[in-house]
Amino acid sequence: MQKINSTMLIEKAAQLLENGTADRVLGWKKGEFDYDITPAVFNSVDQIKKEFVFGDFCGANLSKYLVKETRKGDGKVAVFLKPCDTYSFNQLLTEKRFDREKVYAVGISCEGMADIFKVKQIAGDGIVSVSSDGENVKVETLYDGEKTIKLSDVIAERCINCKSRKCVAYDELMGEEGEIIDSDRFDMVSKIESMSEDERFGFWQNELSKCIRCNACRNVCPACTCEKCVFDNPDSCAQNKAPADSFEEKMFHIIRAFHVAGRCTDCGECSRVCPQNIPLHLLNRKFIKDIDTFYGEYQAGAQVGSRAPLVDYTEGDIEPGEAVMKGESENA
Amino acid sequence: MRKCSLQNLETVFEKISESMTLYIPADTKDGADFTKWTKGVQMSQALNTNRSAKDFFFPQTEDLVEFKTEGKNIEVIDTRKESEDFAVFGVRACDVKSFDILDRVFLTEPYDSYYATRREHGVIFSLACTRPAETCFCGTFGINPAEPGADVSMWKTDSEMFFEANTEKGKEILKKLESVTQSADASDVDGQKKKTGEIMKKLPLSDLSAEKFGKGMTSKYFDSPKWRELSATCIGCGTCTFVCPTCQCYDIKDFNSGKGVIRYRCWDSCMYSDFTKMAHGNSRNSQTERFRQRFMHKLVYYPDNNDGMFSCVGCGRCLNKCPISMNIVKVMKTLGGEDNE
Amino acid sequence: MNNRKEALIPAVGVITDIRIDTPDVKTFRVVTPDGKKAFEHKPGQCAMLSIPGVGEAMFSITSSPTNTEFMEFSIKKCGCVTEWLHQAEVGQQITIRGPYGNPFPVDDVFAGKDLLFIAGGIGLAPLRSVINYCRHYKDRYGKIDIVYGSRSKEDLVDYKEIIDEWVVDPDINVHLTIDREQEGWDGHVGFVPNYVKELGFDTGKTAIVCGPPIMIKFTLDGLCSVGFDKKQIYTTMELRMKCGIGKCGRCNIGSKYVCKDGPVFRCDELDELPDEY
Amino acid sequence: MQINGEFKPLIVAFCCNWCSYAGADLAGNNRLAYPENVKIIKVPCSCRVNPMFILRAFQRGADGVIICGCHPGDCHYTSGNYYTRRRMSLLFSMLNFLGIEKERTRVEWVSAAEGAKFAATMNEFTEAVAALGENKRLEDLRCKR
Repeated sequence: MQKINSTMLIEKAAQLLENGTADRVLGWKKGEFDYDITPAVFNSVDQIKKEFVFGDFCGANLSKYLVKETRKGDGKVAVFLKPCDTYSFNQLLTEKRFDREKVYAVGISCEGMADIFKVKQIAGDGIVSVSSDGENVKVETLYDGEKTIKLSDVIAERCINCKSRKCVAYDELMGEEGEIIDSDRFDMVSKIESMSEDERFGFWQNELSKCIRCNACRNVCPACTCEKCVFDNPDSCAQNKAPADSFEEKMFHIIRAFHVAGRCTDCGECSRVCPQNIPLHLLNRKFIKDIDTFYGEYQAGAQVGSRAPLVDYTEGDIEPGEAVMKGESENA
Repeated sequence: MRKCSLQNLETVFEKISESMTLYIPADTKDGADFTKWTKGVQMSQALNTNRSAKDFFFPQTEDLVEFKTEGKNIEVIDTRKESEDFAVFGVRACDVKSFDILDRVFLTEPYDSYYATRREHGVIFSLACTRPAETCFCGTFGINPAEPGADVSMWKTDSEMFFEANTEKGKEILKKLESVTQSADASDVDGQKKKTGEIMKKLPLSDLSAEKFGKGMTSKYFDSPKWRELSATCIGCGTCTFVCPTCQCYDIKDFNSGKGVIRYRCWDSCMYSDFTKMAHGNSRNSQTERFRQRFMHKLVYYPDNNDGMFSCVGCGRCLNKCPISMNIVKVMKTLGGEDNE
Repeated sequence: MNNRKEALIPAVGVITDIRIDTPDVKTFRVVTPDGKKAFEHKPGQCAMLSIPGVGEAMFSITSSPTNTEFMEFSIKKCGCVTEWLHQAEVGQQITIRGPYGNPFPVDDVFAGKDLLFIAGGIGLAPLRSVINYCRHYKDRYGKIDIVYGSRSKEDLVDYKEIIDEWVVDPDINVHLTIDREQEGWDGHVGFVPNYVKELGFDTGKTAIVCGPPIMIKFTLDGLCSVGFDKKQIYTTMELRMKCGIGKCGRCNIGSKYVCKDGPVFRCDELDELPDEY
Repeated sequence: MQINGEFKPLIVAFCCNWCSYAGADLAGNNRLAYPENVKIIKVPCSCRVNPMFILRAFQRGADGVIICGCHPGDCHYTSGNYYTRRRMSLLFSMLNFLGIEKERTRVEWVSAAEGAKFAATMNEFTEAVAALGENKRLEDLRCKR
């Protein structure tokens, strides 16, 4: 199968503008270096030809931008969605966060994105150029010259544990539709579950104490689209700008994860953007895992219109006391 | 100039920590960060710390004052305790410069005693860079990473660490360290300085110039249509402001603990939607306006009020950390680009 | 350095009198617990008032600096701090710090000039301090005119003082107006900017304008259209403030901080600032 | 909470207006003793309890939090307690995941007729929390000084 590359997407994006399918395109824009790619809205073919780019560092999930972008005027927005982004796309549609009519979605197959921090850890500082052929990553640095790294060694954590390579929503597909794959994404959650209570507390105390409360995890999250977040609302008694006490750190992250429980598609953006490298996705995955165990398997965003587990119930649901035990011992 | 062998660096740490708390950059699983030194903690080889050194003087949260209320009465209590001396080891030239920038904000009248006390009690050992990264652009703002400054400048070679005092405070502490250091010749580090200078020229951002920005440029850039495009995908988080060594905006908040009200201040970000929100409106309603505020402040407003000094030091943290990789370099290149002339 | 004034630590103030001015404006008299004035200030300056646990906000000091006994604040109910104050009783303690900002140039620029005060609604609050200051030193200034308008008669702040002291003062001319016809009102009816034009003031006067943003805008346009120079017009602004000392970074318009470089601005200075307020 | 040098756990009990609060009332009427450190907060329905309420209770000094509602199927609002059941299952499992003692949180269904169950539950829960000692893992140091 041919890997989707920049040229193919540029051609497609330009074509969508030229034939009037859309009047703007949400895509990725070249940065200063080969890896610092910014999501961008393209308005002209010229701009697309000059600045559009697609490659192994285009991890950003563009689906959330549709909420804002579809509110601007009548025209259609074309958007490129990787498989995991299509789940967010469906979830946003389920919650009626944007008008489907105003969007032209192009699904693109994906084999996993690279993580520049992993590249830097292996290749060292001073990266002048980095390119990949789908198998190897060629890195040139200021101090150590050229190095070749296996792409599989620098794949982002969230992509190693990818749950599905299937594009579940699109108007047009580039590459293959892909398939839902078996993943080991709950392994780390299970590992933490099997720790002792003190170890678990220690692990999270250590991770969450790094939080600087920049809100990047919340702001990037495609499930966090409230018009006014409870943490920004002075009347909510939850507004708090800084982790003034270790309690506040825990509170923020518990509530953040709880508010997206059952709606989180596990796209992994929260952990990707965290400047302090807190494994926030583990909190979300714990909820997903528990939901699967307690109420049957559920994948948010797999279908438009599915009922999220937390706004649903059955009369025979598990009791909280048992649930806590089950959530702990499921893998023991 | 003094020096010690790298093997003996630990004795220097020990000596310093006899009289004050010492923080050194140490490796964690996510990169380097300033860590309180205790025996066995090793100094990191990393170029710079994740979080900037401003935290030592302007912490993310700090209590200002406490109130006890009883009926209609209020008692105001200053809860501050006597500050302790501390030393920060291995601060890079960019972060050193950031103290100058913060000083101009906090130490001009009316003077901020919380910040000032920490400045008085802190000794800074700066460390010259030898391997700047591609994201470094301190040169743009006239910073020489081979002459880091602050109380004591340090240069690290393969086998030795060199110390040079720049201030009275620095001289005093080097005097205390005489028993664990040897005298050295200033020319011993000339080679390193020269080499660093050459590398600086080769950095990908070495051609970035701040010439087009500075004092009196408000009208030139304020209404630029480029702001909309640049900020189009900004998610409005506070990452850039919180990792920035020069961002100094803060909020003052009250926390009712049930036993009293603690008034504390915490970092705030001009990128946040509630930053300028008042009871009857918001002067910066859109993300574009908030985005513009941040960069205009660094590149124009601050220079306006501070003799042309920029409030960016080119440390590159925002380049590494921004969730969407939008940063001051892209802003400067886009706004200062030819098509804006 | 320890005897330096702590900029962010407030002092305690006691509310000794509460006057109901309009349905949503009350005037609070504040002194220190031992009955003195909290600090000296100049006309147009502000103070940070706070209620621990509720919040802190900036208010202009409405009383004149010539009042040596106490300070007054006319406060309109609009946010959480003001709402709390409105339900407070006499004897309640609050905290106060200040003075902040630049005053009106009453002692140099204004000296010897004819002054024209134009206020709308609660906008009289900051001007009242200047007006009473100028009345106190009336021999230093030329003629004083006051144009003041509000939605209705009930919404005129300090109506009693206006009628009892200003209107009867032979040295000043008071022109009152309300937005709509109302029973028991035989004065002028109409918006302030239009009234100013109708009155047709001599363009040699120095104008001091304060009110809602839309009123300020039209009044400025009106004054300029009849020949006032922007250098002759002063106004006072407000934006969200936290520290009051130009450090917390939110109240700036371009490179000027309203709390430190303002709140009083000359209109030509405002023109140089970017349009962000 | 330390009283005269002895640790007495502070328990916050969220009780629904229709069943559990009436159950607590009945316990009182029948002179059934339960610890005085159980502080009852009446809520219209157990599903009114926002996860934030629970965390805030811990922040402000609670050593244990219990939520009492109508028995499943008996909710005054038909289905409120079904939602409570799902939410609390997930929340408590998450708190446990974060290493916060699972014995500090509980959900119990108490009807208006179950005064004895209310008292027994409170006695037993208080005892279980007392055995854990003070809440340290979800405390806010600012509230303790």
